[in-house]
Amino acid sequence: MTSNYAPDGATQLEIYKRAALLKANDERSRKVIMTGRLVMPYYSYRGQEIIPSAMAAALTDADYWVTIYRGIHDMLAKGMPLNDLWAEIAGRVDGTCKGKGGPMHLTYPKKGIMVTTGIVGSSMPIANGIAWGSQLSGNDRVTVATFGDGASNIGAFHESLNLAAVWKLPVIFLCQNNLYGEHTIYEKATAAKRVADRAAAYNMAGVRVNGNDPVEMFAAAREAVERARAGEGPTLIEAMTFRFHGHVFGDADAYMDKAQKKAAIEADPVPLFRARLIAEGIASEDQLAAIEAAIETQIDEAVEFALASPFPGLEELTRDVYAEGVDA
Amino acid sequence: MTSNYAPDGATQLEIYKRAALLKANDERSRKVIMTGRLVMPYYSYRGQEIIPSAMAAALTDADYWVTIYRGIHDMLAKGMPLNDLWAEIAGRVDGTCKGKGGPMHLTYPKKGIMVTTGIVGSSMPIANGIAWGSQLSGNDRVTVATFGDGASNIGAFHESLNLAAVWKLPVIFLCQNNLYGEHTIYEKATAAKRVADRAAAYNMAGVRVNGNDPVEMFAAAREAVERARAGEGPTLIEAMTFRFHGHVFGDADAYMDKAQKKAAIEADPVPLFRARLIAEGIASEDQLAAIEAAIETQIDEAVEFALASPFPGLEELTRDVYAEGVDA
Amino acid sequence: MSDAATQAKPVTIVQALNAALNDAMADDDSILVLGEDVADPEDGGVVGVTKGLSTRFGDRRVRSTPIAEQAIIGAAIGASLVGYKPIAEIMLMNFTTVAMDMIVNHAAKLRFMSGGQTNVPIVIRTMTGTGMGSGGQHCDYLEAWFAHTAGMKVVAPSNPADAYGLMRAAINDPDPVLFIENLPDYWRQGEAPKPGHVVPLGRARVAREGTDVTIVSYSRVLNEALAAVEELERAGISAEIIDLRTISPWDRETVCASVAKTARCLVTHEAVTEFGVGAEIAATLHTELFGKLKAPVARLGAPYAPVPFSNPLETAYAPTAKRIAEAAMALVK
Amino acid sequence: MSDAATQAKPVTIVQALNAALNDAMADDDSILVLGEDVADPEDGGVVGVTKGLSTRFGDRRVRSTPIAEQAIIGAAIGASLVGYKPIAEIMLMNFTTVAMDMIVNHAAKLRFMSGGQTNVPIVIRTMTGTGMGSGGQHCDYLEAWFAHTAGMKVVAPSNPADAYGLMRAAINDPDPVLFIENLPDYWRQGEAPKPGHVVPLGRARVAREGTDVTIVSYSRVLNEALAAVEELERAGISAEIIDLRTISPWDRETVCASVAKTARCLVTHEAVTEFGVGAEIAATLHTELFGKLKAPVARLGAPYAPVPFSNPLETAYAPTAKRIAEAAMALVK
Ligand SMILES: Cc1ncc(C[n+]2csc(CCOP(=O)(O)OP(=O)(O)O)c2C)c(N)n1
Ligand SMILES: Cc1ncc(C[n+]2csc(CCOP(=O)(O)OP(=O)(O)O)c2C)c(N)n1
Ligand SMILES: [Mg+2]
Ligand SMILES: [Mg+2]
Repeated sequence: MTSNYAPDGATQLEIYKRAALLKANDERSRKVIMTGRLVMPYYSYRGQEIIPSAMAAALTDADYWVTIYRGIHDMLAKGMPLNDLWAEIAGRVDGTCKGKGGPMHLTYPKKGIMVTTGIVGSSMPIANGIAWGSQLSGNDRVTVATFGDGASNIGAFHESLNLAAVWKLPVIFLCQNNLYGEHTIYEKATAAKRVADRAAAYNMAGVRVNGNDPVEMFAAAREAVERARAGEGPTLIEAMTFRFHGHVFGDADAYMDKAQKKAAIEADPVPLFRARLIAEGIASEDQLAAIEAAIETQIDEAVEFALASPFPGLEELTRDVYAEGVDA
Repeated sequence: MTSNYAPDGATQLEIYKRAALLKANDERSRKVIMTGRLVMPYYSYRGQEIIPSAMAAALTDADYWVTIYRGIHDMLAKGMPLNDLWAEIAGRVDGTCKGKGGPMHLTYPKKGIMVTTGIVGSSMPIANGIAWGSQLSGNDRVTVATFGDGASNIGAFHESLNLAAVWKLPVIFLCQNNLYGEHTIYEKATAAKRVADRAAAYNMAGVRVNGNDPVEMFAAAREAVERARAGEGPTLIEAMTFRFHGHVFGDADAYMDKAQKKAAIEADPVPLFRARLIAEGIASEDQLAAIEAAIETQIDEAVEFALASPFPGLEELTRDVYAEGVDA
Repeated sequence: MSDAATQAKPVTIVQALNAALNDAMADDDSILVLGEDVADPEDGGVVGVTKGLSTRFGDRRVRSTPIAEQAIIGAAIGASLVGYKPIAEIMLMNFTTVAMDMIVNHAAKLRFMSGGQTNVPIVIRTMTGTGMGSGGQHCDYLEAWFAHTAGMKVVAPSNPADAYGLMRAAINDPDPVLFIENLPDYWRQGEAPKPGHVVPLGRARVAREGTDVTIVSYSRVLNEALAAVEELERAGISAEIIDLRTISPWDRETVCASVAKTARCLVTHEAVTEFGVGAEIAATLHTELFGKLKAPVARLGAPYAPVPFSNPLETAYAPTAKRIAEAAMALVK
Repeated sequence: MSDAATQAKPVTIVQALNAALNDAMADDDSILVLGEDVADPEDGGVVGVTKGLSTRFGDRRVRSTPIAEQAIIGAAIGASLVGYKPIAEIMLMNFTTVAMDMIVNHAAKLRFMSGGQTNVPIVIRTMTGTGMGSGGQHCDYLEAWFAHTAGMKVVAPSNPADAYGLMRAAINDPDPVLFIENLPDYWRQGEAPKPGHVVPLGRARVAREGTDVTIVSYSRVLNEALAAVEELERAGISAEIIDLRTISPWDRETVCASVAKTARCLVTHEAVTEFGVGAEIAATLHTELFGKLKAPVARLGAPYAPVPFSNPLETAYAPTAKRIAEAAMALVK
């Protein structure tokens, strides 16, 4: 990666703040579900925190993001407020979607979080359209579409990357390669050695990076964002990472290689990053401890806020199907 | 291309016989439609004859082929009898499909012509399944899927090539690149410089050849067939060619580059091939003239046979929806 | 072509649609057109509905696309989320099958799933219909699928004026609209619409008043129903013809009022009868008018079969004026 | 697990399906299984329906696939054209939207378009259903789309014995069958099917005899209907419950005979009511039994809306025993 895109200390601290929030939020989510306080299909992103934290640090609030069922890390990194998030996954009326969307369909346009989809591959065609809008308006907003390694084998991936390249759209295809698609290991599903290699099929810039390395990940993000803003078209970033837990909460992950998993967890990117920030004097232990404590408090408040929020009324069952008050 | 796959004289003559048949059949089809003796949507393949003629010469009757709406050249090359073909496109009961399929759905399993689809991209997923069957049975049958350059941008292409590569299927993806997808020129729709370049995204052997050159085309076909029979997996062949007429009969082709079209027609591959066969002493003028005369007679007979054949009875309207006599 | 809309002489449905697109795009810069071959370098569409638009409004607003329907609908959805009103063309209705995820799981649901934060004001234009000898994969009427999909609106005009007015309404609508155009009827002539003419969605039209039997239809078959009127007259039967125009949400009031008057109803469409639109209308009428009908609601659609190629079979596949007249007579006698 | 089929003690639908697949694959080497995560290295399916199959029958006959539904159905179709009988899994019914072209334009039509030269003996297994809090894109019942598609058969069992018997029949069938499994009901216990037990397609089952009202349903909601019987009894209403089992082609005879007896009918399913399966059944009953019904056929489905996430909304979305009882009472009084 071109190192002139490396993040300075302040930026690294920004990235860490996000990563710490994401990690704490995932741990809390699993605890809350484990203790039965909330019931929902939960797709843990534990282990993948650095990717959206670094990506978001290269964006502004005005930029757009389209994510997937395993996307709460993306949304928090992009700025979705904890209260709105927790109230939504609790199915409450104060949630971003009044409780109607849930964890797989969280939406928060105020921060550019336009769509969360539960369909593999479907973040990409829609991201293209948002980017087309930016291209038409002449604003310099960038659109990020996240998806997984398994999604790189579905038709929508191909159609989307081809169209984005032909139309030179300001879009970034961010593949979070955690080596598994549900229970299937990468090699068994994907003919390409690297997802990034597929960019060549579209004459598109493509790069594989260590998504768990904030410096490398930020540099790739920054370069892609500059390319998009400069009108030079899309980028495919394959960010290598690992999913610490099963596909969905409750999945015993018998299919995962134990040694591989153990090694990945030992190399947990968030504490490693934390240690390095201190070692390099970018932040002090106390500083980071204070940040983390503040995060815990915010999450406490968000969980309480969510559980105190009322459920939507039954009238919501048939509301928002069509616009209200529109003829027919 | 590895020249040790070059066709000998006898093989070249075989290829020419097919090409001459295809060319004559297209010319006759357009004449019959022009004069109103038959009414159908007709997708002329004039200019693309060498591709299936050479491909079929590298196959046996037992091999399979899945083709598309612009596929009558493929079928004739693979051995569909003229009478069955003409009766079908005339909608008569003696047609391959009793007149129920028509030009876009001609089917002739006796010669391995398993499916003709009118949906762009859809020949490929089905071809994989046929090839999977060969792999399971341990027979050495190869399956060819033909499609166009435009089809290389649709999702089914991507899903199919990936699956074929991961499963090492004995299938050949034969892209007939005639530079246009309906009215759209290649560059405007396709981000890849060459369709063949896309094979790399699947770790698949991929080659672009001059599809109008029988020697080059045959060599590529032969190599791909050997690879498939040897259990070494799929091949993507991009055969460059040109569509002499509009997308469908009646299309004024105002969108086509006149000079480009003129040049292509001047380089008509069939007469060029014919001249070379004579120049190289592979065949004599008389020999070829006799072959061509015989072809005209066969087509005369087929057209008459077709027009003399009765239309299917109305009971066929609801027949073949489900198997007959099956409970429910 | 846009001035076709103001001509006194009759126009075709192609001309009316082209005028609607021209007039709408001239009124509102946020309207976009995308699809295969829609721009002028690609001939302005395979039938010419979008001819002239890219020349007039520029190739940024009117874009030909690769053959990639998921990408087409996805691009329309995305642009609609950020202030544009895209009109996406899926050339033939059978090709919606490769874009159903984008249409059904996304376009139709984003408003609801986002709790009303976002909406998808797109129009999906698509053509279909038997009569051109194109066989099993190019002529299906699949409107029942989309009518069964909460969040989608489904429209199918039968004449140039409605084509214009419904297109203007569909473009104005804040939710996704599937706009069905009949291929063989594209060149049907009819009264020229006034510029700006809008036909509200969800409102049927009494195409012809009558007293003995109500015939409900839409798209091309509506014209077959109108063509059956004379033969019915000769048989002494006065038929009221209702053009549904919007299939979902459909105009229950107008249809029920008519059948309340005639006490007999035939619903006819080109789609397969089983599980088709006619079933919903029949079930509703029998409920709304229980005990008041003189005969069960009759349904005349295509037989339970794919579309055949052979001309005599294709001709026998979709309802014709003759078969509609027969079915109506059977209801009355 | 296959011996579950012979156990005297009750089995779950998951066990019954697993037994059906085991027994069928043991009987016939041409049967294949493919889909995402279906093989044992991938846990034998996300719910375990295919557990043990790849270990017992080999990873050539039981293959996990990439996430590529068009490729999955295409592979099944192709293999079926050359003598195999593939059982393809589309994990959730909403994901059929990315494979509709393969299912509708190809699997359903190849027999007809080839004039009977080829046929597509495949089974497409898919699960769906509300009750797990998965929101708008994972729970839809889309059976009406496929029932409207000529050439497809559509099956939806409600108990372990039928799940086994219908699966065996679907595998034996020479044409494509969509096999719908309900997710929350997977673990429902029921009588263990006898090995080799076959439930013919197209035959409904009178799940409970009654005299005052007929309730027609299928899949999970059928069990809600059975649960409503008691409350109806208390209200002095004797309900006859019909499990449709096969949605297309459906058993008109059995349903009509029952309603001819009770003169009242409620059709209930989890799909949206509008343009749903209930419409076809209601329209047919009103025609077959015109003038003989004591009340219009009632339809109870989901409201016209996507599936909501919030638990109280999701609970209010699909028909429950309570709402079924209320609807049936409203019919009778
Ligand atoms: C079209 C479609 N097919 C199947 C599924 C079921 N499914 C949900 S997540 C998933 C795995 C996706 O793997 P990957 O793309 O690597 O993303 P990850 O979950 O690892 O982040 C599958 C198969 C789906 N949601 N959509
Ligand atoms: C899914 C789908 N979209 C659109 C069409 C309409 N269509 C038929 S042929 C064609 C062009 C295909 O171009 P190409 O793949 O290059 O094949 P060619 O016709 O040039 O042989 C299009 C767009 C279709 N049949 N199927
Ligand atoms: Mg993954
Ligand atoms: Mg082409």
